[in-house]
Amino acid sequence: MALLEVRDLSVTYSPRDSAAVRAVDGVSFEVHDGEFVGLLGESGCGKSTLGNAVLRLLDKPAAITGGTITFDGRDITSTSEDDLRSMRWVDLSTVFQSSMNSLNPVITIRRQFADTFDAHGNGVDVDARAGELLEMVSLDRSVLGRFPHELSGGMKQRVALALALALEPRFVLLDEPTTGLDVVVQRDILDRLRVLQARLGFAVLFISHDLGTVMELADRVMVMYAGEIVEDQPAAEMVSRHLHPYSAGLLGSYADPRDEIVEVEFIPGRPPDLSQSHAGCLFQPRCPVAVDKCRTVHPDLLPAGRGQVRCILVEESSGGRAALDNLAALRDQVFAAGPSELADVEPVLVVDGVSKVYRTRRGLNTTVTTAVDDVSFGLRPGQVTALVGQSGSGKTTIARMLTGVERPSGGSIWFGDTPVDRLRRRALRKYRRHVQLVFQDPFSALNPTRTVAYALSRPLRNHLGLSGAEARVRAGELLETVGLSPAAQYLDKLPHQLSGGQRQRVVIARALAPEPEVVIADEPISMLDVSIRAEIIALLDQLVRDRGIAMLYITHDLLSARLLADEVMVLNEGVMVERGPTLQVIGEAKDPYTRKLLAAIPRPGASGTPVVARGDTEMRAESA
Amino acid sequence: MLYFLRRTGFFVATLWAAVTLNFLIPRLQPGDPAQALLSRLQGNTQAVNPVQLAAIRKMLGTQDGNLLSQYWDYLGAVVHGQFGVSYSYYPYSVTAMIATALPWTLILVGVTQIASFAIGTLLGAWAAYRRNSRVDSVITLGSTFVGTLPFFWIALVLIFVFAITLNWFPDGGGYGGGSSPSWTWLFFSDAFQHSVLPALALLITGPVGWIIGMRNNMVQTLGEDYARLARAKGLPRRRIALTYGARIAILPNVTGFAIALGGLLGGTVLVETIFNYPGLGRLLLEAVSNKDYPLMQALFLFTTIGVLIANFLADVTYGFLDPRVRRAEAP
Amino acid sequence: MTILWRNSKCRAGMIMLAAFILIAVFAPVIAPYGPRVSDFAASAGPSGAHWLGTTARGEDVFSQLVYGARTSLIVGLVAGVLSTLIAMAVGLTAGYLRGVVDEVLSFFINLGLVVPVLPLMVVLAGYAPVKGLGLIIVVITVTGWAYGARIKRAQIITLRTRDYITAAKFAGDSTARIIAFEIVPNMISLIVVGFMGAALGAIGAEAGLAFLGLGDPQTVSWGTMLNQASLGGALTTGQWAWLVAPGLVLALLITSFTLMNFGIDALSNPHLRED
Amino acid sequence: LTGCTGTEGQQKSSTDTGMIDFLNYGDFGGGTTPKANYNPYLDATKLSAADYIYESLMYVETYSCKAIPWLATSYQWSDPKTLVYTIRSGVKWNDGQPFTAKDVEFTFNMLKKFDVLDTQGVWTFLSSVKATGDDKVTFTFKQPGASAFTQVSGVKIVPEHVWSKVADPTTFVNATAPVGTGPMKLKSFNPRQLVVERNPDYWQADKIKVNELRFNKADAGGQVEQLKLSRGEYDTNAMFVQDIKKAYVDRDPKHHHYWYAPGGVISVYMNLTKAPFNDVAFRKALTTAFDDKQVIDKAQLGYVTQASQSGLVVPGQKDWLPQGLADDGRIGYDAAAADKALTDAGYTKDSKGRRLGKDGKPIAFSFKVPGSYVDWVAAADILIKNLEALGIDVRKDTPTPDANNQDRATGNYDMTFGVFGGGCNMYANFADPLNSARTAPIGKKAASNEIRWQDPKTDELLQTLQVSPDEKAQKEAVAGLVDIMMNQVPTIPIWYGAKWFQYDTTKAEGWPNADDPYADGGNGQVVLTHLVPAGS
Ligand SMILES: Nc1ncnc2c1ncn2[C@@H]1O[C@H](COP(=O)(O)OP(=O)(O)OP(=O)(O)O)[C@@H](O)[C@H]1O
Ligand SMILES: Nc1ncnc2c1ncn2[C@@H]1O[C@H](COP(=O)(O)OP(=O)(O)OP(=O)(O)O)[C@@H](O)[C@H]1O
Ligand SMILES: [Mg+2]
Ligand SMILES: [Mg+2]
Repeated sequence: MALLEVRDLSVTYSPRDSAAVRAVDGVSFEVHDGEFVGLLGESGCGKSTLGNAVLRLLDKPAAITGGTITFDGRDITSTSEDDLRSMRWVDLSTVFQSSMNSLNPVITIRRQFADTFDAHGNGVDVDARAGELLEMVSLDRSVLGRFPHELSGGMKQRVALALALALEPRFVLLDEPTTGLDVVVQRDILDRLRVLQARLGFAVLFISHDLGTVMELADRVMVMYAGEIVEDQPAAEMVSRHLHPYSAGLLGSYADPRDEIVEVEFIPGRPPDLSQSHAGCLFQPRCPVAVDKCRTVHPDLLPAGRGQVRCILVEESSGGRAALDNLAALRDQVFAAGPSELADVEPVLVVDGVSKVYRTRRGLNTTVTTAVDDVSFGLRPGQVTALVGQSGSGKTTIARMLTGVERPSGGSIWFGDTPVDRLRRRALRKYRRHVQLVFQDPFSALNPTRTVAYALSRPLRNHLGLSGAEARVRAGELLETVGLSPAAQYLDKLPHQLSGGQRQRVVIARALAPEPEVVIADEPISMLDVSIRAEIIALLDQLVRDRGIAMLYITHDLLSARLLADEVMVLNEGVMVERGPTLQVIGEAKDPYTRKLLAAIPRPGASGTPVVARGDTEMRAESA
Repeated sequence: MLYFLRRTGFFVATLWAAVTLNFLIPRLQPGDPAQALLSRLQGNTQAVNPVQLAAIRKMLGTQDGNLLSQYWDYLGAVVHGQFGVSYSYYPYSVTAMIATALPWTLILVGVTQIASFAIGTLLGAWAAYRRNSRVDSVITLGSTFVGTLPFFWIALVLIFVFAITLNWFPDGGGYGGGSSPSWTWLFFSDAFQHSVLPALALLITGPVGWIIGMRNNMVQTLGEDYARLARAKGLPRRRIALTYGARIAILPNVTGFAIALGGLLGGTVLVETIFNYPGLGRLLLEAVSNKDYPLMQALFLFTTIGVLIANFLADVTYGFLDPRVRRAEAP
Repeated sequence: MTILWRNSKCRAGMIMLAAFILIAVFAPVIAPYGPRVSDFAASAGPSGAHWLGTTARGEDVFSQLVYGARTSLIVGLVAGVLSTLIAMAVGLTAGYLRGVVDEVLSFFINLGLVVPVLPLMVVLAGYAPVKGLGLIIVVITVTGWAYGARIKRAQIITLRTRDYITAAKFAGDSTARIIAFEIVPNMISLIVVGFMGAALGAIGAEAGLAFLGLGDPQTVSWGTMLNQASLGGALTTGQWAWLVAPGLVLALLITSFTLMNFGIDALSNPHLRED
Repeated sequence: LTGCTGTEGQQKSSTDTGMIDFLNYGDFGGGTTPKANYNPYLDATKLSAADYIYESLMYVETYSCKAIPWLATSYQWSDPKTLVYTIRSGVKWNDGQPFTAKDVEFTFNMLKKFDVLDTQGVWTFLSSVKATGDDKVTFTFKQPGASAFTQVSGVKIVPEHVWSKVADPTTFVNATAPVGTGPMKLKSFNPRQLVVERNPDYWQADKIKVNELRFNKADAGGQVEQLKLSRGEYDTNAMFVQDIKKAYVDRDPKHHHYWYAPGGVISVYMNLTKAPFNDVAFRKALTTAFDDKQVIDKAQLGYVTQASQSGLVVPGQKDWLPQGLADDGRIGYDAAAADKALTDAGYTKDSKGRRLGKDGKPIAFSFKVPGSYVDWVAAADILIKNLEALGIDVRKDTPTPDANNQDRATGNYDMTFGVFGGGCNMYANFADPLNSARTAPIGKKAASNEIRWQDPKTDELLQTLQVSPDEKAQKEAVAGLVDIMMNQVPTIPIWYGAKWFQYDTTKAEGWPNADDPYADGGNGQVVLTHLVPAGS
């Protein structure tokens, strides 16, 4: 018998102000003792809702509207809160999506452990047991006496993990436990988790949209789409022999940057609106291989391969993979990057020995942070230079200095013969005609109260002096350029009426509006779903090549750097530790820090069949 | 340390501004304390006797000299805590008048403020804990309605019903004509009788703000991840409500409460006027209507200092209660 | 707007406020007599001719009540608008410019917060050379803007670091334009809530001051009615309607604002949405 | 419940002893937070007990202005500059010490030394005060001192043996066992209640039938006070009550009474420096323009009486009126007459019915009235209506009382209300509003002549009134002044301010009233000597 058994579970949000949303729809799955199950899916597909339902933590307006949840043979679908209490944490524990907020800010870590023990009548010595747990996640015992705000994000995350394991639960739900953390830290925590899981033998349901990680860690992977599970396969199987077109799309957007040739593909379109009912397959509108029948018949989750799949094509083809073979014919939605040569062009923007020192005063103490330390480089037309580094390494600071938001403490920046570091007001405004910024977060980069046309017309009117009507026409053209067509359909929309990918396109269009020579893109895709990332990268690449723009591409994601950049610079604590042609840096990293970054890249199926990861063995040894 | 200096600087600057405001406002306006005193005496139905007026004016020693030197003298007097002689209570000093009135205000309003806060916080927490239940609606809607009734009107109605119609409680004053302030049981029970209605009026309208504030804060904290995690951990409901809801939700209210306590005098004007309660608020209103500049200035200054100190304490308390602030504000 | 309408509390508030506004606008039509016409038998109880009786001066209480709505609404709206404007000007400037300007303006904001409002109000109202609605409005505005300014300053500090503000700078927009077109629209709900709060405070303050006798007895307002009812011995002559009615309508008007506030609060704070 | 003395108050006191146990009086002064203060010279802040503890040489009651012999049995003008009082013998201070002429000398010389205590300004007239014998005190004046008689007579006498030890009588609150000669002694005080008890050694103790007076703190004069009054919780009070008949008298018509004696003359002040008010004919025409009756009935709730144009308070001061003045100088409302008089004086109406000034422009001016004096505003409304009916355009201004006072003093007004007269000092009654020495140019504060009346004839008459000790000469001077009031119309009196006075005959009888106007209600000591237990 399975430890956790979910049958036909449905969860509906019925808010007062809007239509009901079926966030989880007829989901069934099992988790066995000691099993590590991954749950993948685009943002908003219902992963967290499903997790909360399993934990019976749904709050109004969400409610379980059908199905059963059985834990260790006991039906907990509608057990009362009071009866459930004894099971909580002893049987079912969890680490939430946002590690930052899941600890009570006003009591010490010790008390958060203590009340867990108290609640379950566990007469253990709190200090001893909690200390032990903290050590298990490589934290010092002294952390016990601290308050959450005195810990870094990674530390909080580890505390949350230790807390989740405090009562040696049989099942742990991890809901994107490492989002918002630095790649290296993230890696560290996940490695530790896997080790602990192997040692303590609890079962895990691991929710994430980070494909690589899930594939690498999990024994079995479930893929969710629009509230339904569309595929459920052992991890190794999923990597090499996934069956559902959506899984293929998801996996296609992932590749190993160390490969000679890196290809990513993307699924255009957005998930369906779950507040409406749809006939047929929910994925059909985005499915490249859909047939007529997909439009009318809703497929069931049926055994296929070594697991289950929800797809008519798979159902109908005997071997199961027939449908996917058709995909090969549709290669136009793929972005590929091979080895590239650095062309020798004069740089338009030259950074010469730039440093930035921040002084922060707290009370009488002054802390000096050297955010950027003697960095030099140049940006060349038609080329992308990637700036890679972990969080806090000074990437944004460099971007701010390049755009004149901040002045360097030392060194100089030249745009042609304009000294950027000395520009003020009017001159600065003029300079920004030539140097534009693409923002990281498309959700905050657009004013929620202003239309797309307004956002695009401002730079046109200010920098190019166009009239209102001209600007509107030009704005339309820009939208077409970034692939939003027909433009008329988007011009008068407000940001909240656009998807993330569409918003990011608007942001890019706005940066292009004044026809800049230099574009700085500060982590432009980190807030987007995996499936959209490739699409945006393709767009950026095309723009750079077509328009001869010099681009600084800031990221901590080596894969996108590999895809887009001609040249890569690695920044560590403000110092540039490595610089060179992309493939060279990634393939033959010399600096230990660069190697650490590379090691943090998950390698799905590393122990099994190397389907995606085909990096050199040396690297793999490093991470072990 | 620097933080402390900054606070002190702000404290002093605000005080100075208040003191100056205090000095200027009365002097910029027409009016004559002596005339005000005289008309308090005889109303507007008798002719003013110019000789008498001049004598009173002379007695009060209304200041002469240019504004600047007056200001300088005034600052000096304030620094030395000399507020002079009250005009309307000549020859009693301003300090004596404040000393007489202060205990009454402190006791009546202080106690009811604390009680309002306690009641409001408890009801608010209860409403949040039983969110969307009938208890919640009764508390929220009830307090909203009560909160909108004008305070002075409630007070009038209370007097009408309980003092005049039912004659259960005296209709005003701090104590009866038959007793006089002393440390006797009789006096205390008398004073208590007299404080019931004003206290009731304050208690009806007082908790409303705290109820709504507490409820909203707590609904929010109970929706936070840490509260959800507490539930997931299987903590008892009460414990979640207290440690994960109320404990955090109360923080903003505590600051508000300290500031409200500091603003105590302001809130007493109405209640003390209606109930003729011998406290600071009524003294202030009287000082204003009699143009008793010295008394008014002192009272105003007194309140400002009260509010400033309360603000200061609120900051400190907040730092003490909220560990997140504690570190940031440590020198 | 529709969200506001959908919220039942808010809807009730809007309907009530609309009713009050109609009454105020059409006061001359609704009120049977002028508010200061004193041609009737004094201190009469409610009757067919005088629904709520007459005052001790022989004025019709009901007519005063109807005209009083004008005063309350005017004070509420004008003082609300004025203090919101000041709060916005000060708060936005301080929050957006930072630096020395911020320090100076913040000092004034803090001063405004720290100086005890009611005593200051009493003092200002007591010493003003002229009385009347204008004065009350000024007094209430002078003492009431600081809180709104602080809130708005805090809000703009979080808004000014938003990416879209930086983006507007990159688009070459001027500071004034950024504040007016990028920031203010995003603060609308805050501004409206602030306005409602200020209006509400102003209505209550006007009534309170008038009740204390610091208003202008020539103005017909619910506060002066209460004041005159109290002085005029409404209870000794058994005219409960004269005393009760102004208090009740005042409560109703304030309730209407409070109810609307619920809806607007809920707009900006999803936690308060009824679910 | 200790707070409610109401039920006690209703009890009939025992008449067996021929004495009244106690009477409940109204407020005792001293503001909302009263502090003990029985210094009789601190007019503005002393508590009422002082009025029953200290006495003066003569008691000038304020209704008909008779000077009743009090601590002095008689007085004599030996010459216009010398006044000799004969002191009553056998009077004792309430601490047992005898009262002597020395005490009188001491008292006056103390006032000389501490001039802020001299609130009646007696030392502006006096040059010396001496005890000239055991029972004689001689007052010497700088000039003929007739006009200072009421002031000098009214000064409260204090015991030398107590006050000579007081270092600074200007800040002396006299809080413990104040020593005086009066009918009452201090019994107890707390901020809510002040009690004085009968002084058995009082020189006219046989006339005092009340054992105790209890003054009760009036609480802001609002609702609650009126209610207490109507319930009979006060035996006497002096407060304004809306609709006194319904609220008070009707509650117990047998025992509840009121008598509002006339006080100051409330009149229309015109700025005499401006046209058209500088024209006698215009002013005179206005005397019939105002509907006094309506003002009295509507604005003043019928509590007051119409004022005589003479400037005197009738009927109290009727004796001073010259013979043959119709209706004691009251000029009735006659709009037609006013209209005719105006037209005759050259103020014609234009085709639109607007009254034109001498300059040919429509007459327009403002009427200033303190906005917070509700009854005055109501009165002003009526007067304005009257003026408008005559085609004059009048705008109402309602500044604060302070601003109004200031504007009136500096002459910054067209028309406004002013109060004058009503006192017992005829000289002051007329000199305050009419003496050219007491005015000032526009823009400067006038001492008391705010209408800015400047007339040599008036000054001359005032001079006579001031110096002549002879009653006949005084009456002639007053007649001259009355004539000026009637014919030159410097101001237009409208009504007499009422002296509020309510009384309850349940326990005590003998209160003054219109039928027995031996004094107005404000003369506490005189009234006290008339009170007897009810039914006796
Ligand atoms: N309070 C709510 N009211 C209405 N709909 C909601 C609410 N919360 C979530 N939803 C809807 O439920 C669906 C599933 O949300 P859920 O949070 O489970 O997604 P997720 O897969 O965890 O996404 P993410 O990766 O972004 O965390 C979404 O489409 C969302 O719009
Ligand atoms: N205004 C500032 N004042 C003080 N220190 C600052 C400031 N801005 C940045 N820093 C510090 O400078 C260092 C570099 O910050 P920066 O934002 O450039 O890093 P980053 O590489 O962009 O990080 P991330 O990947 O998280 O965006 C950090 O240690 C940061 O704390
Ligand atoms: Mg989620
Ligand atoms: Mg950054």
